[in-house]
This record gives sequence, C-alpha cells and structure tokens, in this order.
Amino acid sequence: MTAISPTLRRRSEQAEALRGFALAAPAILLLALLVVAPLLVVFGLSFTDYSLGARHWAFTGLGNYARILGDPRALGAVGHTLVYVLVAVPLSVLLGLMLALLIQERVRLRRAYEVVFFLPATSTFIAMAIVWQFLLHGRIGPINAWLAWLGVGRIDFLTDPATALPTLAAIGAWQLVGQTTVLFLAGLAGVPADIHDAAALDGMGRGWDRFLRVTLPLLGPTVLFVVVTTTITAFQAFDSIAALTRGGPAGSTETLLYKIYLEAYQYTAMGYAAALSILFLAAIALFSLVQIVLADKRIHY
Amino acid sequence: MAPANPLPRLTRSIGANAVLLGLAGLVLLPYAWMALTAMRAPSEIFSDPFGLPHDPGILVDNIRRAFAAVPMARFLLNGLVVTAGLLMLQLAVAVPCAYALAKLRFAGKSALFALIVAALCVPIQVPMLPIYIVLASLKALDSYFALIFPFVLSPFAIFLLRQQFRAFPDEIIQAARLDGFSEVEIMLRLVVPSARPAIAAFAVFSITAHWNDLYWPLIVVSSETMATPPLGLMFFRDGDLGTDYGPLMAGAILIVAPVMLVFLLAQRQFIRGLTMTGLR
Amino acid sequence: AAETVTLDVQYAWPSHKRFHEPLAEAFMKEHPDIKIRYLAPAASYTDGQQRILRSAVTGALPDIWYSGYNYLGELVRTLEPRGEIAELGPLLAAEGADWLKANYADTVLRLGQVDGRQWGMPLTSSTPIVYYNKDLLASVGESADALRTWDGIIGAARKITASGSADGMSYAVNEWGDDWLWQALILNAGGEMMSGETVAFGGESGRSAVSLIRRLVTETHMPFLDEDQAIQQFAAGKLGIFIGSTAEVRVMGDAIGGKFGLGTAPYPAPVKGAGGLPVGGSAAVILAQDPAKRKAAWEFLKFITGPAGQKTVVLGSGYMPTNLQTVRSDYLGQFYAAHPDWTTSVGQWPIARPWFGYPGASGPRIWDEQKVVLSQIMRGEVTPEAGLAALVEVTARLAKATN
Amino acid sequence: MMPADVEIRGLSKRFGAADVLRAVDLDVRSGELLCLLGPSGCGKSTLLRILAGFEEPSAGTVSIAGRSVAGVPPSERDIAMVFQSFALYPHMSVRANMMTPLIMSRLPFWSRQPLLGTLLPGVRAARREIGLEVERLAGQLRIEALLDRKPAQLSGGQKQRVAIGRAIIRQPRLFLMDEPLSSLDAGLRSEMRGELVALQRRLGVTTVYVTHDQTEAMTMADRIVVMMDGRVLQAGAPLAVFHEPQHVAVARFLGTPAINLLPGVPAGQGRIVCLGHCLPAPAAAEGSRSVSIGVRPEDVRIAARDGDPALPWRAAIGRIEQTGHEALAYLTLEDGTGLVARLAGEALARFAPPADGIVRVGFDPRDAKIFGEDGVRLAPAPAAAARLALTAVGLTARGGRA
Amino acid sequence: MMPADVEIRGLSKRFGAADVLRAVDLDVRSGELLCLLGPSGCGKSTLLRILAGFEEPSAGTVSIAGRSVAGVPPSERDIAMVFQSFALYPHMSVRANMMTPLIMSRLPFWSRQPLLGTLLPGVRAARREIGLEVERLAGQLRIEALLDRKPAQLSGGQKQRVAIGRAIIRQPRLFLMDEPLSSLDAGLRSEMRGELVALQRRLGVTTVYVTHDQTEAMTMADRIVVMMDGRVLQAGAPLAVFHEPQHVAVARFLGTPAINLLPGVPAGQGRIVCLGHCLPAPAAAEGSRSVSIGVRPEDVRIAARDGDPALPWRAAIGRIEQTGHEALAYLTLEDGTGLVARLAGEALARFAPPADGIVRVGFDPRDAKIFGEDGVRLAPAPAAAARLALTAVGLTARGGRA
Ligand SMILES: Nc1ncnc2c1ncn2[C@@H]1O[C@H](COP(=O)(O)OP(=O)(O)OP(=O)(O)O)[C@@H](O)[C@H]1O
Ligand SMILES: Nc1ncnc2c1ncn2[C@@H]1O[C@H](COP(=O)(O)OP(=O)(O)OP(=O)(O)O)[C@@H](O)[C@H]1O
Ligand SMILES: [Mg+2]
Ligand SMILES: [Mg+2]
Repeated sequence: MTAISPTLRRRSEQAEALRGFALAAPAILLLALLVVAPLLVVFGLSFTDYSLGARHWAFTGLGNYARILGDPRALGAVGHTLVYVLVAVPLSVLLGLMLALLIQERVRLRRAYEVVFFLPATSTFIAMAIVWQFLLHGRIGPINAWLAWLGVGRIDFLTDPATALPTLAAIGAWQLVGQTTVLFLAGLAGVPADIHDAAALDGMGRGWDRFLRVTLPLLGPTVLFVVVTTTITAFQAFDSIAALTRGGPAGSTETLLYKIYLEAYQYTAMGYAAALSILFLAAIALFSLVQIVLADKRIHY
Repeated sequence: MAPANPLPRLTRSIGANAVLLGLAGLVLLPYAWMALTAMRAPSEIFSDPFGLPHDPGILVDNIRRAFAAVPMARFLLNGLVVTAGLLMLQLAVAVPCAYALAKLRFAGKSALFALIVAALCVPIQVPMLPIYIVLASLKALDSYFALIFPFVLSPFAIFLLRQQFRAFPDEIIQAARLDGFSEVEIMLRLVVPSARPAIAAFAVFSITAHWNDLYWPLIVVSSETMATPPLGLMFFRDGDLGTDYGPLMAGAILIVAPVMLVFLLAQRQFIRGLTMTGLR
Repeated sequence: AAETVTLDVQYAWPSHKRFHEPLAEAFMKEHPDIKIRYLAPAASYTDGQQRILRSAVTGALPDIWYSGYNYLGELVRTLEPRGEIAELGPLLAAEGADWLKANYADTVLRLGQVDGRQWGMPLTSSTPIVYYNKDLLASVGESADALRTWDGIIGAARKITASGSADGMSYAVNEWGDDWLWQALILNAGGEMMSGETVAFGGESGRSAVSLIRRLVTETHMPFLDEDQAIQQFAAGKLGIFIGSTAEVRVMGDAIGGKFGLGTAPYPAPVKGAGGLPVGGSAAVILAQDPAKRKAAWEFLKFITGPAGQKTVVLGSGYMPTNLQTVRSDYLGQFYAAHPDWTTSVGQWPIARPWFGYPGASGPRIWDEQKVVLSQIMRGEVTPEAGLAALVEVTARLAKATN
Repeated sequence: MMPADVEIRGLSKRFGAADVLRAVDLDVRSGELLCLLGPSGCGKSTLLRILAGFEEPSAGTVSIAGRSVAGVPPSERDIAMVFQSFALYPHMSVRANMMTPLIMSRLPFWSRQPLLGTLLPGVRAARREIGLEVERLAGQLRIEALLDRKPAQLSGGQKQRVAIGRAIIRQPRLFLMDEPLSSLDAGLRSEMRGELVALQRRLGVTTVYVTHDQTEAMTMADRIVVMMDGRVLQAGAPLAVFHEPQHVAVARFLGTPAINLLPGVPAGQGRIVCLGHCLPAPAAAEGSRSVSIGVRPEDVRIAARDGDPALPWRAAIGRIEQTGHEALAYLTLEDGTGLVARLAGEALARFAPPADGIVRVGFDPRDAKIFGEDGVRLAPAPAAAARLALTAVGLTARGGRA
Repeated sequence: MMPADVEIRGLSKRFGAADVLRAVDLDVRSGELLCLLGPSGCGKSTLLRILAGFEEPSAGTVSIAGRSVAGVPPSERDIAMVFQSFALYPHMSVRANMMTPLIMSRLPFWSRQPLLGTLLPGVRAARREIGLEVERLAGQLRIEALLDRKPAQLSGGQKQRVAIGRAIIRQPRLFLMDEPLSSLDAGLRSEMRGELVALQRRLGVTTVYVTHDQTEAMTMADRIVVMMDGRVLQAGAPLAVFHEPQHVAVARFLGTPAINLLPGVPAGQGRIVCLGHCLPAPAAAEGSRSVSIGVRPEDVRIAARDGDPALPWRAAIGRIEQTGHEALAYLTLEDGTGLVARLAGEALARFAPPADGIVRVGFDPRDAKIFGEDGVRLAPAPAAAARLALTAVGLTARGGRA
C-alpha cells in the first residue's frame, strides 16, 4: 500500500487555505485598521490624561478608572443607560412580537403594515426629532392637549427629569419596533405550517395556548437574536438624546454613550472618555454574553 | 351552500385590524404632523397642529424655500454618493470574506468570525477619535473618502452574508469546480446571485444607517458642499433663532422620503432575505 | 491685482447664514481679489470651539473664526502659545486713532480683548430682553410699564397664568444651552462670576438670583421649557412673557406673523445692585498664518464690523450693531425709528459687560453642573441657600480642576 | 370514544380558479382503514384537510358520526392526524409531545398554565396520570427508551412512531394520515406498514390514510379509494380494485410496471379485433367504435419462437430487467406496439431467451380488461367472474390476519 | 475523449477517528457502468468524492487511464458528476446551465467575463457553436422545450435530465453519479433508469454509479460492487451477485424481502441438520460448528396442510400481503422461526390458504445458500452450479439489449 505523499495532500489544503486568506484579506486588513487598532489606541489613551489640543500629557495608570467610581455623573449615566435599555428593549420586543403575530395572519394589508411599522426605522432622526419636540411639548404639544382632553394631567415629557428618560426610551422603542416586527415576521415564517395544524388538532385553538406552547418556543432563536440586537442598539442610543434633550433636563438623560461624547468632545477630556469607552464596550459585551448564555439554556434546537 | 360559519374569523380579523390600525396611527402621528406642517405658513403652525392646512399650495412654496435656503439638491446628491458608494464597497469587502468564512477551510477562520461578531457591538463613537486623527493627518477630512472609508468594513454584512452563503449547497460548488470555475467565479456567478434577498436586506439596513447618520458627518464634514442630508437639515434647522417649520418640514420630507422609497422597493426581497438567512 | 486670496471662514449657528452670505457677497464685490469661502457652520459656539480645537490638533484651522465671547479667553490661551492666532491691536493701531474712534466704542472693543490685548473684532452682540404678548398682557389689564421690574413681571405673569388661557412667562435659565441667562442674573445684581481664582457669586448677587428664579416658579407657575420650546410656545400665543436674546427679534416676528401684538422691553431693573448684562455674540478672530491671508482677513474683518456690514448683520437677526456709525440714519436710523422693538437692546449698551468665560476648558462642564443645581433650586428640591452653596462649591471645584 | 363513520356528500373545493375537488361522495365506515390513493396533486391532501377542518369546503357537506361538522374548528372535531412531515413539536421531549394532547383536553385553562398550573389542586395528580398513560402507550409503540429525547435526536422511523403516539393517545374518533411513510426509506417503510395496520386493527379507530404509493394502499387498506383530478374513480377492496378496475385510469395507475394497453376494434358477433387477432368481447363493447384492451405484465405469456402456437403474436425482446426474484421483459410486437411482460417463479426459471431475441407472446383473453372509448370498463366476460371468485379467497386470507 | 479505466489500490480514508474506507481495491473497466451498492453510511459517496478529487485519500492510490491523479484538482481530472440534489445552478436557465461547462473549458478567462467577453473577437461565434451543441444534446434528452426555464420551474425528472446533460456535454472520460434517482418518485425513477442506461451505452463513457437501491443496481449495472462498512464485499455481474452471494451480508442486503436465514448444524457425512431435518451439506461445512442457511422468499415452497409430503415443515400463516401481481406470506414455523414466502404467477394463482391457516413449507436444498460462522459462503453443492448456468443465460439476455 502506498501512502499518498503528505506534501501532495498538503498542497491542495494549502491552496484552499490560501484562497480563503486571499478572499478574507481585505476584511481582515480593514478590521485591523478600523476596529482593532483604534480600539487599542483608545485603550492606551484610557491610561493617560490626554486632553484634546493639549501639548503635554502623562500616564496616569488606572487613575481614570478610579475616577469613574467617584464620579456621580458617570455612575448616574450608567444607571440612565440601564433604565433606557430596560424600557426600550422590552417595549419594542413585546410590541414587535405582538405586531408580528397580528400582521402574520393578514393577507391583503400585510405589506402595508410592514411598511408602516418599519417607517420610523428608515427615517432620519434629526428630522423626526423636530417633530417629536413639538408633539411632546409640555404646554402646546398636541399630545398634552389630548391628555388634557382625557382628563389626565399635563406631562412635561422632555423637560421633567422624571419623565424625560422614559420618554426618550419610548421614542427609541418607536424607532426599533419596525425592526423587531420584521425580524419576528421572518422568524414566524420559518415555523412550519404543519406544526400549527397539529397544534390545532391537539386542542390548541389560535389563542394563548398555541402561542405559549408552540409559537413562542419555536420562535426562541429569533427572540434571542432580536433581544440581543435590540439591546446593542439601545445601548448605543445617541441621536435622540443629542437632538432632543442634550442630556438634560438636570442631567437626567445623560446615558453612558452621551457622557462619553460630552467628556471627549465638549470637555476635551480624552483620557477619561477613553476609560469610559472601554467600560462601555465591556458592558455591552457582558450584557450580550449573559443574554446569549441565559437564553441558550431555554432554546431547544 | 357552504355552511361554514365565517363569523368568528371575521370578528378576529376586524379586531386584529383595529389594533393594528390604532398602532399604525400612533406610529404615523409624527409623519402626519410633518406633512401637515409642510403645507402651512409660519403663522399657522402652532395654533391648530392637526387641523387641515388653509392653503396646501404653500407646500410648493415651502419646498422651494427649502431648496433656496440650503443646497438641498447637493445634500441629496451627497447622500446618494455616500450611501451607494458605501454599499458597493461594503459588499466588495464583505462578500469575499463571508464566502471564505462560509465555504472555505483556513487557519484562524473561527477566530476571524469571532472578531467579526465582536465588532458588531462596537459603536462608531468609540474608535472614532483615532480614525479622525489619522484621516486628518492624511488631509483627507471633508471628503467622500472620509465619509465612506471608516464604514467600508461592515461586520453586519459579513455576518448576514455568511449565514446566507452557508445555506448554499456544497454540491453546486463542487459541480462548478468540476466545470472549471475559479473560486472567484463561483462566488460571483453562483453564490452571490442566490443571495440576492440577503443582499437586499443588508442594503436596506446599510442605506438607512448611513443616509441617516449625523454623528460622523458632523465631525468630518466642514464644507457645506460635502454635507449629507441630515447634516444639511441641521444647518437648516434654526438653532438659536427659533424655527421656520414649514420649509424645514418640507426639507425633512425630502430627506426622509428616499430611504422610505428604497425600503418600499426592496421590501419583498428584504423580508425574504431575513427569512432565508433564518437568523438562527 | 495680485493673486486671489481665499479665506476659509467658520461661523456658528447655521441659521446665521442669513446674514453671513450677503456679507461675503458684498465684500467680494468690493475686493475681487479676495474670495470668502464659508465652512459648514458649527451647531453652536461650543461645537465650534471643539471643532477649532480639533483642527488645531490636526493643523487644519480655518482662516477666520467667529468665537463666542465666553470662549475667547480659552481660545487665545490655547492658540497663542502655538502662534496660531493673530493679535489685532497692531492692526487697529495702524488704521489710526480717528478711524477707531469713529467706528468702535471702547465698551465694544473690550468684548474682543483678553487680558487687555485685542484678539477679536466684535461682530455680533446681544443682550437679553423681554418679549411680551401685547394681547395677553392687555387681557389681564397690564401694560408694558409693569415689565420694568421683576416684581411687575411676576405680577403680570401670575395674572396671565391664572387666566388659564396661557402660561405667564418663561425664563429658561436652567435649560439654556449656555450660562448666558444665568450670568445675566448675577451681573444684573451687581455681581461677577469669578474674581481672580475665586468664585464671586456666593454673596448677595447670587442670593438674589437664586431666590428670584425660585420665585418665578412658585409665584407664576412658570413651565420648564428649553429655548426652542419657549419660542414655540410664545409664537403660538400661549406664553405671555419670554426673556431671551435680542437676536431673535426678527424670527419671532416672522413666526408670529401678526397673530398677536409683539412687544419688547428692556431686561428688568435689578432687584438690587448696579445692573450689568452679559453681552452675547461673537468676535471674529484671525487664525490664518500666511501674511497675505492675514492681510486679506483683516480687510474682511474691517468690512463686516464696519457700518455696512453691521447693517446687514442687524437686519438679518436683531443683534445690536457693534459699529458706531451704523445707528446713523443713513444706515439704520430710519429703520430703528420705525421699529422701536429692535432698539430695546441697543438701549442697554451702557450696562453691557463682557460675557465671562471660565479658565481652562472647564466652561461647558461647569455649566452642565450648574444647570442641574439651578433645576433643583427651581423645582424646590433644595433651598435657594443650599443650592447657592452647591453652585459655588461645584464651580470652584471644577474651575480649579482644570487650572 | 367510539370510532365514527364519515359521510361526504357533494364535496367541492376551489382554490381561485382551480377545481381541486369536484363533487366528491364518499363514505368511511366505522372502524375501517380507508386508503385514498391517487397521483400527486389529485386533491387527496385537500380532502383530508377539509375533514380535519383546516380548510372550508366550497360546496358539499361532511358529517362525522351523523353530525355535520360545518363551522366546527379543528380543535373540537376530536380528530387526530399524522402528518407527512410528522409535525412533532421540536422544542418538546417525546414525552411532552405525547402528553400535550391529553393536557389540552383534560386540564382546564388555568390548570395548564406554566407556573400557576402547578399550584392548583389536583393538577399534579392529573399530570401524573397523563404521564403514566404516555408511558403505557410508549411501551406499546416500543419507544419507552426515547421518551426524554427531542425529536431532532430521533431517526425517521422513531419520529414516525412518536407522531402516531401523539395522535392516538387521546383515542380520537377519527384518525387521518397524510403520507405518513413517504419520508422513510424502503426497508423501514415496509416494516412500519405492518406495524401501522396492526395498531389500527387493535384500536379499531376509523382511519383515512392518504398515499400515492400503491403498494402501501394495497397492503394496508380495508378499502381503497382511487382519486384522480379531484374525482373519486373507484372505491373497493384492494384486490377487487386491482383486478377489476372500473376505469382505464385506475388500471393504469395500479400495478408496476403499468398495465399494457392494446387497441381493439369491436367486430360484432361478440368479438374484438386486436392487432390482427380476435378476442371474445364483452356484450357492452358493441356500442363502442374502439376499445382499449388492458393486460397486466404478469398476464402476458411468452414462449420460444416456435413454442406454444396458442400465442398469437411474434415479438422482439428489447431489454430484460432482472431484479433477482423476477424479470421484466420489454417486448416490441411486429407492428411496433410495446409490451411489458413480468416473469417470476417457475416462468422465470423456465425462460431462456432465444439467441435472435424473437419470441411468441399472447395472453389468456379471460385476463384482459376491456375499456370503452370513455375509459369506462365494459362489463367483463363471464370467464373473468371466475377470477373474481379467486380474488375473494385472497381477501379472506387477509381478513384472517387480525 | 476516450473512456478511461480506473484503478483503485489500497484506498483508505479516515475522518478523525472514523475509518470510512478501509483498503479498497477496485477496478473500473473502460466503458462499463459500475454500480457501487451498499447501505447508508458505508462510504460510497466518500469513494466517489475521492475519485472526483473533492477529498484526498488518507492512503492508497487512484489512477485514471493509467495515471495517478494524486494532487490533481477536480477541474483538471476531466470528470463529470451528477449529484443526488442535481446541483443545478439555480439562477441560470437550463440552457445556461448546460452551456457553462463548455464555456468554462473552451473560452479563456477574459472571454467568458460578462461584458468584456462579448466584445472580444471570436467569442460570439464560440458561444453560438456551444449553443448549437447544447440544443443538439437537449434534443437527445428531450428537454428542448425547457431550455429557457429556470431549474425551479422543472419537475424532478426534468432536473435530472438537465443535470445529466450538463455532466455529459463536455464528454468527460469518467462519469460519476451519486444516487441521481433517489429524489424522484417511483414511476419516474423506473423510467429514468432505462433512459440512463441507454444513454450510457450510447456514449460509452465509463461510469461509476452510487446507489443504495438494489433494484437500481440490479437493473442498470454491468457490474455491481457491494460495499459495507468501508470494505468491498463482492463485485460481479448483478445476477451472479444476487444468486451467488459470497457473504451472508451480501445475501441479506440483496432481495426484498430479505433472504430467510435458518440455523443449521453440520452433522457430518455431508449433511446439515436444520430444524429437525437433514440437508445435503457443501464440503466446506465440516469445519464449522454452525452455519446459516439462506433461502430466498421466492424459493420457499408452500402446499396445503396435507399436500406435497416432500415439504418437511408445518407452518402457520401470519399475514398475507397482496400487491396484485404477487403476494408475500409471513409464516411461523412450529418452533417459532419466522419465514417469508413470495407467491407469484402460477404459484399465486394456485394458492388458496386453508381455513385454519396451517400449511406445509419447505425448499429445494439446491436453492439454499449456506454460510459459515464468519459469514463467508461455503462452496456451493454441485447442484447449485447448474443454477449458476441458468443465471448465465439471463446475463446473455441482458447483454443483448445494447
Ligand atoms: N392553498 C392552496 N391554494 C391554491 N392551490 C392549492 C392550495 N392547496 C392545494 N392546492 C392545489 O390543489 C391541488 C391538490 O392539492 P393536494 O395537496 O390536495 O394534492 P395531493 O393529492 O395531496 O398531492 P400530493 O400527493 O402531491 O400530496 C394541487 O394542484 C395544488 O396545487
Ligand atoms: N467530512 C466528513 N467528516 C466526518 N465524517 C464523514 C465526513 N464525510 C463522511 N463522513 C462519514 O463517513 C461515513 C461514510 O459516508 P458516505 O457519505 O461515504 O456514506 P454513503 O455510503 O454515501 O451513505 P449514503 O448512502 O447515506 O449517502 C459516514 O459515517 C459519514 O458520517
Ligand atoms: Mg398531499
Ligand atoms: Mg452518499
């Protein structure tokens, strides 16, 4: 028996590996250039007191990180971010799920609904911000006029520190719900029709039982994907804050990302902003990881 | 003759449509105000926000003013160049990488994929400063290059397309190899055409994101001629002087509409793309 | 003629395009060898300052920048050591004393000085004034006379609020984009922000300011609005009195469009003290290094701060002219006579004070912190006294941290 | 619950412009296993889905156990179904899959909710009881060892059994199966056939079984119903339908390879002329201008060129497909007509093809089935009736299997 | 191009710890159709994929037309393959699918690029020429009418033909097919079998055909190779392998239902005791302690309870599966051993099951195949050799089909 020459075998495997590298090379290069290297720079900056425009700067070790712990605004920003995420994500995911379930059964209006609910996701927020600012005006905004008509007291949506953050989160949900709906629709389309028929015969009418026992579990992977992507997006909310409240009133809508922006580009404290950025990235990564691990246990494929 | 009882089905459908229409109304509320305001004269705007405009013809005037106040056409053109150019380049980078990740064996492949997934979580605000400084030192700020280059690598595109390409039958690829296709030809002539819906889905995401992005253009653009639509809208929006809402909303409509149009055109493929990639 | 010189000019507030474009056109007609190219406008003085700092790092400064008065000190302190900003004193001197005297008042020139040296030419200037809705005021039986004092304003506003059809007033000190309205309160009460290295508003001036803003809320039920929202509401006829910059006169008139009568009144007389007011606006600085460019830039500066230039600026906004000749009847005299609302601010020139800027880059951060405390005071979450102490403390701490 | 009989009257279904079912009349007898057999697209699944209540008929009525089911939703029809794809709940264990129907039918709404359910009184006991039933049935189906697996961890045959288990556990009064074996491989399929029949006998549940595989239909059914193009062509005992097809389409559809069809012309005097030779004709043939003469491959007789002079035609052997226990000879008659003959058992052992490939062929006229121009079978000649008797014997044998 | 012969020597393949192929030696003769037959997972596809060059062997050599192909990439081996899934290019028309291999092999790189290609000289003419060839072949395959459709618009059989067309259009020297018919339905499958064989004959291309369907292998192959567990168990003409299996696994794998295996004990003096009766034993049996006696269902003889006393055993009829042209009787011997008998043709016509279901059964000892303890066939008794001669006749008949 002649063993095939290992060099020959390796040659063909090498050829494939080479092609793989060649094809991935631009992406690898750009990944290094646009993500990895800048992140390393940011990481390095987080140990300095560099300030934009300054000619002198020094290493401060873990100083910036220590400073975060003593900075109530930074800690507050972490809290605001969590509140934002905890309002916007469940709201958009649950609403998206409900919409998808309702839209899925529509035949004629399906396309129209898809378009309508996806509309906010496509709209330039800076344009929509002007609209929201007016609609939510504490005094002359139509929403408050309707609330007054309903006998509900006036709400200073964007200028009351108690309501500003939830309001922004709700607007975030308004933007996100199209995406979640469309993703859930895609997930629902993947559930075989046979399973629904079988469920009908097994005594599960179209209502709650079918949803709980069949639809939701089968949607498991989609739910995970939607929750993770929505969470990442919610963490990164920036436009609405910059355009509507600029962190106010009274700092109540200062999220972590907005705080980073303030430190870096309003206060020019680059080193500190870098430390906050690293913290921010770590938080997103941790959050996504926890969700994936937690959800993985409950997904059945 | 058909004795089926259609009543429950009908009530269900009416109920569901009622809920959907109600929510649709809520979602559309801002657009309604936008459209109505674009048809108003300045003095009408705040008195009766959802009343019918007195003279919808003002819309034309407002649009004219929008174009007169700022180089609106230029902004729209910039938006087109940036989003279209970016989409092409993103695909040019992502397609080969996704194909290699999906169908070829090479060392470090899983590490690369892990990095790509991790990169999905990085918001542009974080690596922005170093990229800005490099661009500036290359004297490349305030150019299409500066607007496009930092986003040419789209981890999302790579992720999405990899999922899609993996579903492409290996046997067809093998058949093509027997037929004498080169790897690049297999990718471009076989795999990519089959991934059209996924590409459409990505296109919608990419165009939406970059047409609407304000953050990065705000930093790299310093001349009006390079401004993208949202940046243009910002120039247009009267910061400290109060607001001239009619033309502003007319401009806003002009800026929001193209992406909506893209979505409308790509909708079927978009939804199919999401369904096919499975996202599981 | 020599070769064409192109000047890159950076301004803030996109809407000011309204008068910047005509300025450039008129100038280029007079000086065909100089081309003015505007960079995309910065969203605000703060953003503009950031942009200039970033450009300094990367060596891509514009030739001319219109710096907010409150940032001028910091700008000069950053750029002077780098040699990237031109001192204007010698250039002014070269024009001759007569010319100087004919065009610029000392109070005006002082707005462009840092540590006694002239770095900027005041281009725009404004003081806070009172806007009021004549119809609403009349409906509660008040006249403009009542608005001369804070007590009068509070009384009128309270009546309007009580009438139920509108809110009485807005003094959006805590939601303003910068500390201009806050400084107005302190300066008007005869105080100053800092004296040397110490915070100076901890005394009487501060006390009267914080107790006043609390009173506005408790007595008139003033809504919490930011600037945009306040203007929207006022323009909608749902706000009786609005205190803001004179730079809004023109837009306010357009937005109201005759729905109701608009009046303006001077900033109320101080409760106590000498009654100063911070001048908002910007000074033009020359960042160009090239001598030819500097020369051209100086020509441009002279033009925009000259009588014709200032006329354009004023009519495009409502700002006060910085040039003495502008008020003359061949420029704006007749207009002012016909539009007395536009002159309210001009009448306040005598009490105009420079808009104070904090040392280092701490200004924005200090204002962000002060804003929060002011909100707490207005909402009654802290007593005015405790609030004032907190204001002083936070200001002192942050001003020191960046020194 | 008692097995039910089903009565279908004038049932039609259109999808848009397409008539998928056309006035179908059909009875399913209580306790029988009825096979719906027909080519792909003939409307079998549609009929089944109407029985289950997934589709509404366009016209006609369906009664189950004497009561019309119009408007009754699937979940209230007390019907179980085994799907071609099995349609197991992929996220549930086998045990949970089988428990689900009982949980749904026995526990009231609040008792079956995830958390609350466990707190209500009696629920635990009820669940335990259901669990025991599932285990008992699993034992019968020989899937006890699989109870804790997920469907993805099962082979096709195992999934099959779980699907059946889930369907029969609540003892429905009607059992529907839509090509339940089609995704299994050949060996498993033949094994499962036996098991399914035995199970159906044991439970006695009325069953409608859809297939397009004739072997399945022939070997499993009490009665088969041959459908084509939305119509029922023939219903009857399997061998009766096979041997006495009432329509040329039925004859063509049953049997592999398909029946040979030869052209014939009635020549009067009780004779038909077929490729130059005469056959005795059934009485009804007189009315037709031309007929088709069907001869099954196994009924074709072959002899060496100069053997058996009773065989009227000469033919050339084109190809012989040997599969070991039998062989198929593809023949061409002198006028070009093709003919297939099946050789098995002794005939195969005896057969030696001549060197030149020319043989004599023919058939016993009693084995020929004659169809009129419209495809309808013409009443068989008396001799064929004798064969029918023999068929009946086969049936008895089959009846004895239970 | 000339059809090539293939020589495989000592070919092994491991995937991780799994030995998928174990020292396979095999020759494929120039121009023949060789079927690789074996159960799922035995390594057939792996062998084919090594031939095509998609996998590298772990050990051993493959030569095609006398030259080793180690390290030669698939595109340079001049091999065509038909895949189980057809692997048509989904977005190309049938015409484009079939043109592609010729375009790739005839046009240089730049000439085949979309826009540029049309501008270069000579490209149009070359494309027209290719188009004509495609149309000619499409005519032979009877798919001219489909040339402008996309694969998604074709039926399974049509896809099949397109896949074959695409594979043969460039006249490869070796043709590989991996279960090309397995996704077709029964009718179409039997039709395509005939077409494929005819085409292969006409073109004379050496073909390796993988299947796990024995009917396919039996009816199509010039030779079959039975593989199990990565090894070649037997190679030979189809009927030779069917009637003279050299291993009990081969015997079990070929034939449906599977061969009956009865236990036997060599009793010396050339006899084997099987369930209380004696059979003549092959000489080699003496060495074994126990043997398996294989009897094909069609070789089992049945008679009424008191008929034919030559049949030694009494058995109860469990179940009779009638499929029309034949019937399978599932019998149980008195000691509980199960036995399947096939009744066809005259035996079926003659057979009438007794009322009590008890019959006599037996077989001609010459039909029995005896396997030793290790599963290897023991040299057949001389009588069986006679049967082998008969088998040879069948082969001749098959040879005559071309
Ligand atoms: N929802 C539907 N809308 C339109 N046409 C349909 C629908 N369902 C079935 N049909 C059509 O009705 C005909 C019958 O379909 P049906 O599924 O009943 O066939 P079948 O006999 O079960 O075939 P198969 O053996 O392939 O499963 C087909 O032509 C099919 O295309
Ligand atoms: N790439 C691989 N990695 C690991 N194991 C493999 C790989 N390819 C095949 N195998 C294993 O090798 C064995 C033989 O596979 P192969 O595909 O050759 O079987 P086959 O005979 O073609 O079966 P089938 O009839 O089901 O197609 C199987 O057990 C399979 O799981
Ligand atoms: Mg069907
Ligand atoms: Mg295989």
